[in-house]
Amino acid sequence: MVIGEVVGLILLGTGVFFSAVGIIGIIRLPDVYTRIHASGKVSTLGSISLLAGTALMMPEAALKLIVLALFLLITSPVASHAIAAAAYRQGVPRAGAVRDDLAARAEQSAAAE
Amino acid sequence: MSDAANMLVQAALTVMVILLLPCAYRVLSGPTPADRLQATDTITTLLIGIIILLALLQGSSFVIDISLALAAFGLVATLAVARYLAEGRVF
Amino acid sequence: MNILFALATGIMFAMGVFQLLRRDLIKAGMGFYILFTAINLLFLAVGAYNGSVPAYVDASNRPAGQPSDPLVQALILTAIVISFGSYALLLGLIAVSSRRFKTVDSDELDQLKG
Amino acid sequence: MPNVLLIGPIFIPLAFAALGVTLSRYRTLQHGFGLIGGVLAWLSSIGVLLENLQGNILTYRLGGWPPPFGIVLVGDLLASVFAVMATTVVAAGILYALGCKDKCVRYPAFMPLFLAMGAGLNGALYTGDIFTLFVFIELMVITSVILVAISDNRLGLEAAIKYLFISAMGTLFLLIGIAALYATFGTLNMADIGRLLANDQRPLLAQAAAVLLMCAFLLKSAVFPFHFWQPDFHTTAPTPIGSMLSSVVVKVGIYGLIRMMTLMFTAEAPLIQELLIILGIIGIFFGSLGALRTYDAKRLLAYSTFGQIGFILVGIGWGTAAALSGALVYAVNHAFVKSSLLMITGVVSSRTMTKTARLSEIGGAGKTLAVTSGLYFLGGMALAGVPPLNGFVSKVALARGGISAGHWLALGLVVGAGVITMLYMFRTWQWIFQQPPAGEFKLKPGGDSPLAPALLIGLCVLLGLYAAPLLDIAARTVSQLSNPQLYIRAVLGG
Amino acid sequence: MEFVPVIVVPFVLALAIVPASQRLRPEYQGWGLAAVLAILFGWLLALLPTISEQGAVSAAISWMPQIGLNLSLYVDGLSVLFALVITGIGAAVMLYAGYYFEDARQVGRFFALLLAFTGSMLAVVMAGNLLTLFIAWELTSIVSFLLISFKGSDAVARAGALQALIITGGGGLALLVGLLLAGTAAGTMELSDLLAQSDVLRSHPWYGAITVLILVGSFSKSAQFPLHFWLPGAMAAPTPASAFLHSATMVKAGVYLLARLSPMLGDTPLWNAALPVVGLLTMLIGAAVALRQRDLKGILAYTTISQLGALVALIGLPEAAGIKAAMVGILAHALYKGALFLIVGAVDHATGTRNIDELGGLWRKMPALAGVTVVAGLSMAGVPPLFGFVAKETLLEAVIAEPLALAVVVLSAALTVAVAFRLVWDIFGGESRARLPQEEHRGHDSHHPYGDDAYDYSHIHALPGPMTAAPGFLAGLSLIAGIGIGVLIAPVVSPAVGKTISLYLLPPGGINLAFVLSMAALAAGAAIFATRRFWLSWNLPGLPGGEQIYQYLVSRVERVGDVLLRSQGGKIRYYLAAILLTVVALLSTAITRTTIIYPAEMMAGVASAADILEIVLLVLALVATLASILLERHLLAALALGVAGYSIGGIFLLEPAPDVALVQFLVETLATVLIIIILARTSEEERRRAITRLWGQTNTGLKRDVLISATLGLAVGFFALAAVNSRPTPNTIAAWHLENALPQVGVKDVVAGIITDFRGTDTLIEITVFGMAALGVLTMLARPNPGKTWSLFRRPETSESPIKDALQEDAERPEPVVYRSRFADPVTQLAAALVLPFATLIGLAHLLYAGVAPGDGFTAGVIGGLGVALWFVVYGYEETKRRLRWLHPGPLIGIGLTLAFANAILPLVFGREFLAFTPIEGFSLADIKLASTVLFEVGICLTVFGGVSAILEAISHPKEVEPL
Amino acid sequence: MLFYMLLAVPMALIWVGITDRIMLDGVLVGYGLSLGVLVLLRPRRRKVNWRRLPDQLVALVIYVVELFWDIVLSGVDVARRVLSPDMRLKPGIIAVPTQDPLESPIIAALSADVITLTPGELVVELEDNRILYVHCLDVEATMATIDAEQARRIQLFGRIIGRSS
Ligand code: NA
Ligand code: NA
Repeated sequence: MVIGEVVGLILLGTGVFFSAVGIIGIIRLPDVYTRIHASGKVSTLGSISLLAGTALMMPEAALKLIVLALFLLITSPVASHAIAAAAYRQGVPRAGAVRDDLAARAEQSAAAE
Repeated sequence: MSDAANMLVQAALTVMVILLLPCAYRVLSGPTPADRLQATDTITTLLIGIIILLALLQGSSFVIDISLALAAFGLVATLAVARYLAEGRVF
Repeated sequence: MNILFALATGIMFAMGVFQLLRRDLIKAGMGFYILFTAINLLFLAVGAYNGSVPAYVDASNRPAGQPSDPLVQALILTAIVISFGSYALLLGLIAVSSRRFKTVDSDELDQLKG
Repeated sequence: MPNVLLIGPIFIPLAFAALGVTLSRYRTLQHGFGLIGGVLAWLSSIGVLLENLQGNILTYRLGGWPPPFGIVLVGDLLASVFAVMATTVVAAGILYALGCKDKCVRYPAFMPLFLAMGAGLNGALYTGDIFTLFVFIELMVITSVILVAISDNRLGLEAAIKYLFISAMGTLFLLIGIAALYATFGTLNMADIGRLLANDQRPLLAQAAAVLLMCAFLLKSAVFPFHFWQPDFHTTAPTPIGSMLSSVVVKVGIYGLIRMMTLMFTAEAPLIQELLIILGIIGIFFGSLGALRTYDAKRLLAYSTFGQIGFILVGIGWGTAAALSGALVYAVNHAFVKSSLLMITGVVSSRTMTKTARLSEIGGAGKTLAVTSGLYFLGGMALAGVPPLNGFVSKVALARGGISAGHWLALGLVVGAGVITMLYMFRTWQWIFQQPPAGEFKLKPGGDSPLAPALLIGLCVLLGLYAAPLLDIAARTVSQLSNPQLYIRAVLGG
Repeated sequence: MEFVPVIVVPFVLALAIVPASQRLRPEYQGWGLAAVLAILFGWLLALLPTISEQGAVSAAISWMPQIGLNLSLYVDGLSVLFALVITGIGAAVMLYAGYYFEDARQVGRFFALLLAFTGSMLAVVMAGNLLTLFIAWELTSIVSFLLISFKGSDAVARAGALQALIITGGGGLALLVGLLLAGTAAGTMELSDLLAQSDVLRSHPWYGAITVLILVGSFSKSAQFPLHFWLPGAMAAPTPASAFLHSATMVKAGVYLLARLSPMLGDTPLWNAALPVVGLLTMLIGAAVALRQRDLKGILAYTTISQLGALVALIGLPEAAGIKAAMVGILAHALYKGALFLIVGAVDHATGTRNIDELGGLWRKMPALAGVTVVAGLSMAGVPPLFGFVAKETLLEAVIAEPLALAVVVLSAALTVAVAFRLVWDIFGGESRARLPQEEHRGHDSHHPYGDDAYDYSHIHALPGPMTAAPGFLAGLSLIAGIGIGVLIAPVVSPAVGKTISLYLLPPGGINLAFVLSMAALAAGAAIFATRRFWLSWNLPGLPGGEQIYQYLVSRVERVGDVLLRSQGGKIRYYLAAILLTVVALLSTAITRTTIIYPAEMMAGVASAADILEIVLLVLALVATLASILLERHLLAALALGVAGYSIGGIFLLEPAPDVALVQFLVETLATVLIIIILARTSEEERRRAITRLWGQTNTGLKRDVLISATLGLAVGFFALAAVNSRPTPNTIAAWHLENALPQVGVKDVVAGIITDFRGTDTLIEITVFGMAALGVLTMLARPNPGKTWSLFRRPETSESPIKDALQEDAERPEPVVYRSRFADPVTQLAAALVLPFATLIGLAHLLYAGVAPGDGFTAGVIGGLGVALWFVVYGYEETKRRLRWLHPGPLIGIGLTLAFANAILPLVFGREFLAFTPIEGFSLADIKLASTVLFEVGICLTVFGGVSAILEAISHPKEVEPL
Repeated sequence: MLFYMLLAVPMALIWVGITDRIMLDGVLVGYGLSLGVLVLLRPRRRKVNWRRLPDQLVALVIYVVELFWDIVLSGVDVARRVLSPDMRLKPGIIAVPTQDPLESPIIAALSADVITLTPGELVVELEDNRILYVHCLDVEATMATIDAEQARRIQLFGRIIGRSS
């Protein structure tokens, strides 16, 4: 086994692990906002890790994989943000929230009108 | 790629595919539309990983093109649904 | 394995038909879509080869395994394009129905009879 | 290179459709393209037929790829006869559209859609590849759905939705059938399938494939119980389109049935024929009685098509050479008659204030339209099989077929049903053109031009007074069909 | 051949008369046409000796030999006799008709119809081919229809015409089959050949069917009981037409046909029973009913029926015994009945009524007409020395051997005498019984069957001379013919009968039984006439007549039609269910007929990790699909469907079919976007209405749907199983594609090679389908203003949208209550700004490297479309259209299709096949090779890109969408 | 145009990446196509300041690296929480000013992106490019660091967009 392959496999393993953790988070976490944390970050990390591993094991595709990683990096937070915003506008309740500045702001603007 | 590596990659692939199931559970069970949307988005992310592992297994780098397209445009559907949820319209 | 695949195709088809028989046009449209997906699965099943590598050829090296049937893939592609066109058209028709007749319930689209 | 003629009826209209979409700003130009495309398609289909009459089956390898690997167009007599019928009627339809006052005709997409529909029709007839047949049929379905949906008649939308759903069933049956054939034989070339089916004993899926293909074709021809969409769809369509749908587009199913029974499923044919006779007779009576009782002059003609297709089916079901050639003659003549009648009804309804063909509103509308009245009367005679119009020749040819088959009950029912045709056609003529209109009634000035139906009626008269060539071609077609090896050899060589 | 002009001339004149009648006065037209027909009459007379010598003249020209149809003539004495009647009566009718119409505009049409009828009728009697005869026969029915409903605004006339057409036309259908059967049995349709084969026919197994069918046809035409009732209804025709068609000629076509075919079909028990029974019954009923009629034309119609019955009965007598009497009867009847019809027309014309109860004493006002009527009426009554008397004598002589027939004939004759007397006396004799004009009859355009106007004949229209002269001529002929019977009539009738016959006014052997019976009938008739008030006051039991039966049948048939139409209930679900059930039934029949061989490998279990993956994905797809069914909210169903679609894409990947998987992913994404847009387009309320009824339908309905889908799913599953097991078949086709892709069309991606080259036609049509569908969506939703169309390079100044209601609605839709006006703008905009260029590059890469990698023009187009979708979502519609000024979906589709077709057509220019692979050698830049297919891929890409943009644009915002 | 020509350079590199053809003509084709794409898409042009360009690029690289690092950190962080039995959640939404006096939308967007990828933080709403509403898994932990972090980031973003500080 070449060293690249070993590192690659480790990265692959890490990727799969983080993906799995992200999914567990999706199941376990109490509300949509916290789940977005899990999927948006953990799964993205898992994917990027997978990409890195594959890039090592398949050097001819490395460039493509880098571009792909960039893409993920650009799109992942946007998707998370959009889903969170949609959830909030839908009025999805925040499980166990200790503080909500946004709700306060909304009340304030409603009062102004 | 050695046989052992091949087996490990296959195992990784299998785990990734099986991970789709809990994700799909979230899509189906919700409870809120946003939950489902977020789970759908995660399925796209998982698929990207699956495609890459498949490319690795099949030794054909061109398969990665598929995940490129998926990465670029999974966003479109997510944004469209999110906007629909938020504003009741798409554009 | 084959029996599972065939079973899945059959179930998919059954679900598509059931959905198609709904009176809600949007749901029925989804049935339309499911049915065409089922057909694509069926086409996949009838491929000439149970391939292990993509149907890509290279002048230099022979493919590592049996390539999957390219013709069936081309047929599926054509079927997808056509069925997607039909689906889009159907959605357009539903949108017009909503605008013109204020309904997406196919049972309310019953002015043409007799 | 007469073979190259084969691409004319399909791709000339399509190319003009493409140009038409690009240049849709210039409607006159676009409509000019339409007419040129229609006429060129017509001429080339005639060219193919003439070449067939020299005794050749024309084949054209699209892209130059040899069958059974590539797609091949095949112009044998059966395809050519149907294609000449189709291009003739479509050319007349385009001509009608040019003189049509409907709003939808002026939409930029109208003419390209029309041309594409005609091309899909011709393609379905000429193709020698069963998957390409599906593709062409879809082209026809999609374009016709749109054309009906954009009709001035607001219920066109409802009809279009219904048809799209039901036609999806047909598409499914066709695709499953194709999949079964491909699974069994690994080929999509119809001649190749025919060759393999002839060599083998019945393999696994062939019979079921035959059933599914048959259902798909029956659905295209709106045969009972696949007919529900037809009256809605054919009558809410804009006149130039409806007159195509009810005359030539429904014939694609007939063509497909004949093709599959004579080329591929020759062993299953007797079973299918039995079914066709039953369905045909049901169709004859359902359609004719529906026509007798429906509420709209166009819808009446659509129901009539339902019945007339039944006559053709019974002819195919009888299966003897005389019966099959009778069915062919019937199919061709019906196309001309039905398209012209629908156009004439369209002419009259274009003159009513609400642009309707509802019998309650169109009664007496044609009282002052002498030419239109005459045309309708001639069309009615033709449809009812009254000499000396072409419908009479069809009727005699079909009846001779029935006698040759010795199928007395069916013959009696088929001929007897002619009385109902007579009743509804001439009663409607009296209703529209003779009786005084009810209440205050005004004719819109300047409706659709009756030129196109006049030409078609002229053709009906011509084919009634001298049908020997048509009868001859039909007989030669049947004799060619009776030997599928001719087709197979023309396509595959050897 | 010298007979041809006799048939041709009337047709030519029929065509010529319509334009000519614009300039010529009707009287002149009448005179001219009468003269022509008189010439034809003379012509026929002149040819009579030839016929007597030769027996028959026949000639044939091939017409449509495939169906046994030739243009044939067969002229013998029978034909000439009928032709003489046709031309002779025709001449009188033409003359008369020139004066009959007050509205000169109708005359041309009327004469044209009469002439067409004359030609057709002459063709019937001279046709030498069964089908030619039938064609002419049907033509007479059609002309009769047009003549009966000549006054189209009269509902009674229309109904009468239709009824006559249905009866005679229906009979015609029977006749046609009979003739075809006869022709098939004998192997010829030519009369001359058939006559030689009479024994073949009579002994053929089809003989019974042939005879019955032909009899039905003849009886319907000749108004035999019970098919007689159309004839009275036909009296709505203008009187000259009634005189000509419905008395003298057309109704005798059936008699002619029977006489013509009796040598071939006659003299069998069937023939000899059917004809006399039906004929005599008709004779008696006709005469009896005639007596009780009020309408003058009704009276004449029923006496005609009676007379036709006599003729039919005569032809059915064994060994042609009655043929002489039949021929004489035809002539006599034509003369007196033609005259009487013309008289009735004159009376109607003068007085405005045809009701016999309102007439009387007219002899004072119209003495000449009264005289004519006396002659014609007495001929009808059979008073010597008129022709009618001779005819009745021959009739009685013919049936003298059959006591029952004789009794019927005598009784009918007596009734006919009474009717004749009544016609003469009740119109012209006695006192006037005219009623004063009544207001309610004056006003509206009456549907009164007796005449056009009210009953007032306080001042009688002056009758033009020829209106008396024409019937006078015919009546005079009756007189002359009766007196000179042996000299004048015998030579005409002899050839028809086929032997020299003798006719005489008085029986040469002194008074015989026939003469006695004739006189007795006369006396009895006079007695009935004298006691007519008694007979007329009888209230006969209301037995259903033929007409009632006809009406009943029609209404029954209509009821059946109504029931059938109820199945067209308008609800698509039921249509689909019916179709699917049928397919299930047919398919299960087929499957049970198929023998299935299960290969051992079918049960082979899970073989590899790939199989596990496939199972997982299949399960996922199925569960997600099921969820899309069960989830009530559309949005959730759409998301579930998206998951199913992605899973299917995964299955494609495992196959491995990367090209398909790529398209599946992209299309699935687009489909989800589209359905979301649809959700935004349709109102919540509409969707709720539809969805609450989803599960609100009956259990039975659900069970039915489940049953249908389960059985179909089973069938397709079975199919798939069989299909999966039939691979791997030795497949030469797929192998050929794999082998030839690289060497022949230079692609590594074999699927791409198939798409662009080997099966390029499919692709070409497929993108046309897609482009057209998109154009359709655009046209439907952005209903273009027909006056304005898009410009290729410039946006139209005004985009006036005709969809006012939709605009209104959008304006009324409340803005969603949100915290911010636009949703997450900067973040998504930044992402879009970063993603879009790269995504476009991905699309271009797919386009340029279609041959070596997954993706092709189609995926490039979809990617472009998704880019537009992203743009729309992020920037909104206006901003997008402002930024992307070149984004005109219509032209994009057009240009794309044009390029694709250019790729197809260009090879033709280079002398290759349509769509042939045409490489441009020697060019390679970054592995991009140029070939005509690049044009194709670009065309595909533009079409699909334009199409997707069009669909997105159209189904999103109706407000701003620019017209196509 | 100059801006586009400059922008096309990284795009050409991306092109080489996605087409997997590391060769000169590949770059050329990519550059040409990129220019075409830019002309079609017409992103808003900016002035090119040659002197600041190197610094901008450096800042961009730092940004990307930080992003990667953030994602690793946050991944680990969330993973820890998810896998721990009680998940140690103290969620809430807090308002965070962008600290950008010019209220540039790009800076707001970049901030939102980075914050979303930062451990335990997720931007839910954005008010007038001025205030970010951030959902955090642990309100207190986030409140302790976020403003300082933001202040540091603003500097970096200013460098990336070439703003004179
Ligand atoms: Na496989
Ligand atoms: Na490709």
